[in-house]
Amino acid sequence: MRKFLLRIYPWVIAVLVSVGGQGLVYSLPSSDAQFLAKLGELRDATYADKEKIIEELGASGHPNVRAVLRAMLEDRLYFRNNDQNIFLVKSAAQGDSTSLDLIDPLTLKGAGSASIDNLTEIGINNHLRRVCETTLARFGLSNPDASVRLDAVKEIEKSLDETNVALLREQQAVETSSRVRKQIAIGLALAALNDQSDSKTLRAAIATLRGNLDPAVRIKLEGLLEKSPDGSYLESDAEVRADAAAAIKSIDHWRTFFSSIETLVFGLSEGSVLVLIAIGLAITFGVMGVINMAHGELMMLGAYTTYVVQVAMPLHIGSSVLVAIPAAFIVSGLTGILIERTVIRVLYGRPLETLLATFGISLILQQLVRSIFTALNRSVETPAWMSGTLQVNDALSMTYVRLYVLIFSLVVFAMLVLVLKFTRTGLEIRAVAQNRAMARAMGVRSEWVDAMTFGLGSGIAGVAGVALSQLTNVGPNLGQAYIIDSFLVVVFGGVGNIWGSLVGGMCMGIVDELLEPYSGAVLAKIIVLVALILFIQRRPQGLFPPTGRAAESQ
Amino acid sequence: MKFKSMLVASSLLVAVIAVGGVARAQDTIKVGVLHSLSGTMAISETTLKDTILMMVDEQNKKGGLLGKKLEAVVVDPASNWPLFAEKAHELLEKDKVAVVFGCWTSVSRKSVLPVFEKDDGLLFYPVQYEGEESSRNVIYTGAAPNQQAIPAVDYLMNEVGVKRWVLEGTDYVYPRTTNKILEAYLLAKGVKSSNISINYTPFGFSDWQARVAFIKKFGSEGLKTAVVSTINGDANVPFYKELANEKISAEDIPVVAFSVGEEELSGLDARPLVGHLAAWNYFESINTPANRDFINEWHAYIKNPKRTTNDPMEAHYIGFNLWVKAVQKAGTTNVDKVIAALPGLETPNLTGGIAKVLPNHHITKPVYIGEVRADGQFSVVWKTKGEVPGDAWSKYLPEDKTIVADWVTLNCGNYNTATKKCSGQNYK
Amino acid sequence: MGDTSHILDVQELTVSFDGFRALNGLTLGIERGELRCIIGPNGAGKTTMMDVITGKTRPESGTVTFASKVDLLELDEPEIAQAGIGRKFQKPTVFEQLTVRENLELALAGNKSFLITLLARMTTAQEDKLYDVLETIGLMEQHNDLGSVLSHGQKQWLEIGMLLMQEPKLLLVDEPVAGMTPQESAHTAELLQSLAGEHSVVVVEHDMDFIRSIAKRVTVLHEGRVLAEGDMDQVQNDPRVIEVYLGV
Amino acid sequence: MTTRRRYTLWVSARRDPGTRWFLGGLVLIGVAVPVLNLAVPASSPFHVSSYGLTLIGKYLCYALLALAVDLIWGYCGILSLGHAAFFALGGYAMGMYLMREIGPRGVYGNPILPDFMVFLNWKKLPWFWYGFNHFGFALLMMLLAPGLLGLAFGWFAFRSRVTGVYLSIITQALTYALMLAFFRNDTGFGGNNGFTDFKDILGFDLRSDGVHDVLVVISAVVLGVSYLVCRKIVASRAGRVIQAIRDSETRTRFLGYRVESFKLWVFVFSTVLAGIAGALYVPQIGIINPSEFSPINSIEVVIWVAVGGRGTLYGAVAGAFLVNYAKTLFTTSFPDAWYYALGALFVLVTLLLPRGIIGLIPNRARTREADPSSSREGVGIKDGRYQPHS
Repeated sequence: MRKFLLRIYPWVIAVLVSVGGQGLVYSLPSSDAQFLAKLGELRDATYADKEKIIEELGASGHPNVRAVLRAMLEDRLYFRNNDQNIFLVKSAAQGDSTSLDLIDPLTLKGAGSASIDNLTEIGINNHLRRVCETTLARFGLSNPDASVRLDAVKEIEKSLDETNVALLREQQAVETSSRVRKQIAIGLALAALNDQSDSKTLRAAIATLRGNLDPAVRIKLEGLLEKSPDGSYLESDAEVRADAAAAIKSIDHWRTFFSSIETLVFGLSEGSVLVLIAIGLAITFGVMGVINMAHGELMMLGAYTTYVVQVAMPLHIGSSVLVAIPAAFIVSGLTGILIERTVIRVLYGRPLETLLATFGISLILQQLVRSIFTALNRSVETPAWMSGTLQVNDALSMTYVRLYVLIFSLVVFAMLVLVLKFTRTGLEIRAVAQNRAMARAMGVRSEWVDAMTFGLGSGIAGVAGVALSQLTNVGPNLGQAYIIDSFLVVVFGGVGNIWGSLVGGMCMGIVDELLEPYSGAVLAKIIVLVALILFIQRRPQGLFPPTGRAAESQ
Repeated sequence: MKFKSMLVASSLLVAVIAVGGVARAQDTIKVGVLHSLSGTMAISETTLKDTILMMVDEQNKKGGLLGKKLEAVVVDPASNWPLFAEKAHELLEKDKVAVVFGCWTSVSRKSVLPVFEKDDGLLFYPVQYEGEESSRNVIYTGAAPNQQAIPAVDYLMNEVGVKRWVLEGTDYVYPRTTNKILEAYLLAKGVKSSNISINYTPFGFSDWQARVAFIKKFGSEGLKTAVVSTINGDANVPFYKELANEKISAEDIPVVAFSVGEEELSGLDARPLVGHLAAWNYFESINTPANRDFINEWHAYIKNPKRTTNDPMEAHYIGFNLWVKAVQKAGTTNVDKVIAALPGLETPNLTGGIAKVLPNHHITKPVYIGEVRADGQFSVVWKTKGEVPGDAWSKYLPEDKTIVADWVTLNCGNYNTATKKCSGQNYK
Repeated sequence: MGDTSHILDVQELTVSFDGFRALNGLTLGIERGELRCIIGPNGAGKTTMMDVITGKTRPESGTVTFASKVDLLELDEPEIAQAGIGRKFQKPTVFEQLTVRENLELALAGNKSFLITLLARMTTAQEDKLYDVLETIGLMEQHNDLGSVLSHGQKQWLEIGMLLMQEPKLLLVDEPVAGMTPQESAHTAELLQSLAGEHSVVVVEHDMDFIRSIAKRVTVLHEGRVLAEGDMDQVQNDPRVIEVYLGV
Repeated sequence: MTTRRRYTLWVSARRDPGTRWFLGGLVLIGVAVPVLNLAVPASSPFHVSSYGLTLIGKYLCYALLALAVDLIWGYCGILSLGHAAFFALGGYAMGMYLMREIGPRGVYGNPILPDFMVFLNWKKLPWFWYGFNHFGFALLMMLLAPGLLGLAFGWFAFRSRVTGVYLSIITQALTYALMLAFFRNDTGFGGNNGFTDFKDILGFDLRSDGVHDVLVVISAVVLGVSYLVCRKIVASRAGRVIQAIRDSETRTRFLGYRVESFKLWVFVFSTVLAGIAGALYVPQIGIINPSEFSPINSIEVVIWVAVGGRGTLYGAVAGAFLVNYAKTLFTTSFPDAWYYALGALFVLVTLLLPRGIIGLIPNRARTREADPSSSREGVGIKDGRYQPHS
């Protein structure tokens, strides 16, 4: 049945195109009743049945097929238990939702809501998802928006069977956008390499594909250079082989280039996380000399704050992260001030005791979140605007989250520098750091400044926690996982110098990423640590040794 | 100051002594619970402690065992492996527990093993592990590699048509062993070694950009690719977040994981991961009366209707019921008699099958492959026909082929069929 | 090398910090057995000079020769101390967690390697010397007190006592009477004078009365070089010195 | 002669009853524990079970480690946040001997290769495993492995005058790097699982209580001897130099002492002590694995010392016993919340007992002991802010 459908599909499309012109599937009249009936079949269908139903729906040409298939892909297709009617829902069920807003599949308008107990989801698996997506992509080919068509072409090119090649050819004839045409040309060229094409077609295809960095292209081109077991080339035409070899060479050239850029970008990204976790410490440890073992736990508080904010505003996941940043700053900052006022204040002049006391505090904070939130990790969602990938080309991409964290850490750093340099508090912080007695004599309330400084460092730790919540576990061990790295960055950069932490963190990130492909992640980390130990021997006070004058900024 | 500090010190001392001197109630059957409640493993193990407490409660409501009440003795080995050994000693010698339910990581089990063998205790170990072990004093209720990894690979190869494999794991014994078995298995099935990529990362690894970018490239070179993940614990969340952000969809490159279950998914946003796979012997979503009852009971006990259940919990459920049956059969909690009674015992599992204790102290388990759903649950897409018996020693490794475990006839956990000798951990 | 009658020869010494020239071609000779006073306004380079001589700071250029044969610039601090140069710091630095006695014992001349000190016992001669010094610096009653409980003046005395124990050929004494009562100052002056002859002594001091009370020969430093040298009267009447001091 | 008389008086004042109490306690443990374990029937409330035996053995090893840390931190001002690394290295050296001792009794019956190597397809023993079948060689390595690492690390660090926080943090980096290295299965030390399943030591069955009794006695003796040696070092002139270095490194240099060589000697001695502690620990606990290298472990050791009282050798020992006993109790008595108790203990001791638990004991003879509350820190921070070492 499926084979049959596939075989008639291009034929149907071809007829439609010639008859209906650009109207394509829209023009086919289809009764709503038939459509609903087909949808109804989904209720009890097995996965194999569902595949047939999806293809029949695709062929039916009902205008709402697309919406239904999209809903199915996104787990938004349900039937109501009491009357067995099929509905779309507005947004997929989440952990704590008890009722869902319904959408009528015919009118695509709101149809009230139903409790989640009265609804049954129409399940889908990976294979069906692929079927849905291909079907949707075929619809996409007729979309007036060129970028949608481009995506559709890319989707179709993932499976270059006869049907799809035919589809692409059809589209090539009517396509107006040059971008889309180019993409189609690539697809067709790839397809040409598959077939037993003649030399001329092959060479033309190779010319089209030259410089394309899609890994699939390179594999296909390599196929042309393969030898059969008896030593002769599978491709007999030497010119074709020469073309293919040249194309591969050029591809390799570019790929090497882009992969080194990629390594650099990854390194900066890893480094930015290190910088973010270290600059708070650069304040409390570097400027105040407090060995704050609870620094990691202050980051953990920031991450949990993100979680709480997100739970408090479930309808605004996108903006909750932005709300979480000041919230985390305040929560961790106040906690820091509390720690400073109750414990650290007593210990000035006995700095090593701060290690002991803050280690105790870190245990208490860990157990506190364990008592409140259980030992399980909490789920922090990544807002839609932060997910996805910035695809520069086929060889170079970066996820938006990483990009935002990189920018975020630079912004936090810049703001910190500005605060220290241009505000009264910053001035006082620097004054107390350089000469406590003198600053006091000048009328600086050093106790207040200590509290503010510790609060500032802790607040930044909280802000770092917001960023970490987007990258890693939000659980009671979050702080422990990062505390050593953050101390290393501060010491590598030079205690008391936040610029040192910036450069130090970035360097460590880049070196780690450079090594990783050769040595593996474990050995890379070990090498970085050993290099750091040796570096400290060469420069016993870090990259930027504290000089008498500038203790924290330049 | 001096007075104040004296006061503090003496009150600390009094507190310490008072706590140490608290006597426990007498004439009950004591059940030891040896799971980390703090440290890195608390995330996983706390739930298992609660499961056993619930089972003990339940059993007491049914009137206890042999006419006595059960009493759970909970200790916290704090994710610290030597502390596991110490606490095992304490449970067996000081508290004289009849049985211990505990451990998660292999190293914690290895650490307590000599203690259980010396003091003749009984441990039920509920987590999937690398095999290569069979002790007289341990009942392994979690999956051996042939009860999880091999069926999962079979599914991907036969049902999904995967031709290229990325074996991604944390650098420790379980992934190493599993990957070694899988590699031997894949090569035997004709997969070219250039189509297998094996990589290890450290514990708690969080910077996955480069690895995920590699997987994306490896998977887009024309052959259907899948990732077999033996990534452990904390490293999973950043890995899946990176996968989600890179938009690696399950249709393109499915990831099948052996250490990610409902509980791990509850700690992250599952929607971008829809369709990725996990292989387990139990899923919460499997709809059987026994499972429904278990879930309801769990929700009532933990007072949170959203808490998930997972595979190791089922393993404890099975283990606890097996122990109860063995005690009833033996008529005593005497460890030797209970151990003798265990092989051959059967108890229903939660998904409609039967768990049977094998002579090698492993049990029979069904294997399910589930796809991640948006709500953090799994929908089962494939299952084995009937239950798979657990192998203590892998059939696919040359050095294991001659070793068998049999506590009924051979009375040995690693009997070498070639040399006809019993050696290893149970050597006397 | 250098003048054989000189215990210390400083030639063309230059030291800069971040572009600031602390010493600028300083040349200075100290004769054997001499008691030399060095004065100069703040920032003249007095302490820097001592730092270079004792190996704490490395100069950019110049030479420092000790006892006409030892190139001090090739030695590090302990070697310089072992070679026979003792130093008393501006701010009294005694070991506060050690007793007076222990402070003095540590300063004792002799082999100072780890294994030797691990097994070292006080000989009777050393014991006697220690008590002599205790007597001299007037801390006999406090000999078993921790350094931290001493008064400022007592710390100064203890540090001088440590110098005595060290038996150096050359003593560098940085502001010995700061914070002392006039009587104590007078006592210190006596002591330093008695040391000269057997030892060479270089004293840096701000207290002009004190300088006057001990000085035979005075060197005035200014902006990292020698401005004037001579006996106290000559120096005090030198117009360049007056200008520098009064800032005219 | 008055001076002579004073000197004798002074010497007697230095004798502290703390040492006598401490050594008396050790002798009591060394005699009473084995007797109560072997001679008293298990039914008696005075019986020491093998659980208690292991526990005491463990505490003794930890106490030795604390002693090692106190020697360099309390007396020399070197804050090592990586001393557990040396402990673990000693432990691994012992572990390697115990692994070889298993011989053909392993699962795979290979007389040379330990099981984990057979399993990971090692064809022959790596070179660094040679010789560990001889106890003498292993014993040497238990001292040399930590000692040489300490020597190399200290030689570089002290010669370059790495001090204070910089030193503390790179010791953390050192133990962290070692932990990662030992976690790797390819390194050849059994990866995450480490070594376990030991059979016997010098032919004596490690599962028998008698062997554990002997190990406890040996641990107590080693601890006592180490204590006396530390005491001797501290009381010698070299010991005073070391304390002088803690007070002011620069000043000590100007007295003609080669500070880095003093530091190095003491540091290496301390690492060897830590290694011995590790070597004694492993056969009693029955497992050694890379988590012993965990940086948190090293920090905990420092905390034992601080809780007990820094700069008093028996204080470190008392701290090790107290904190670990508290941990043993708390993990059983309030398994769900003991972090609160332990955390509060650390905070309260720091705030209210700046000289540690030992500081509570009124003792005039103690007046000249180091007082951390007023001493200048090796870390180079004072008045609550960082001061670069001059």
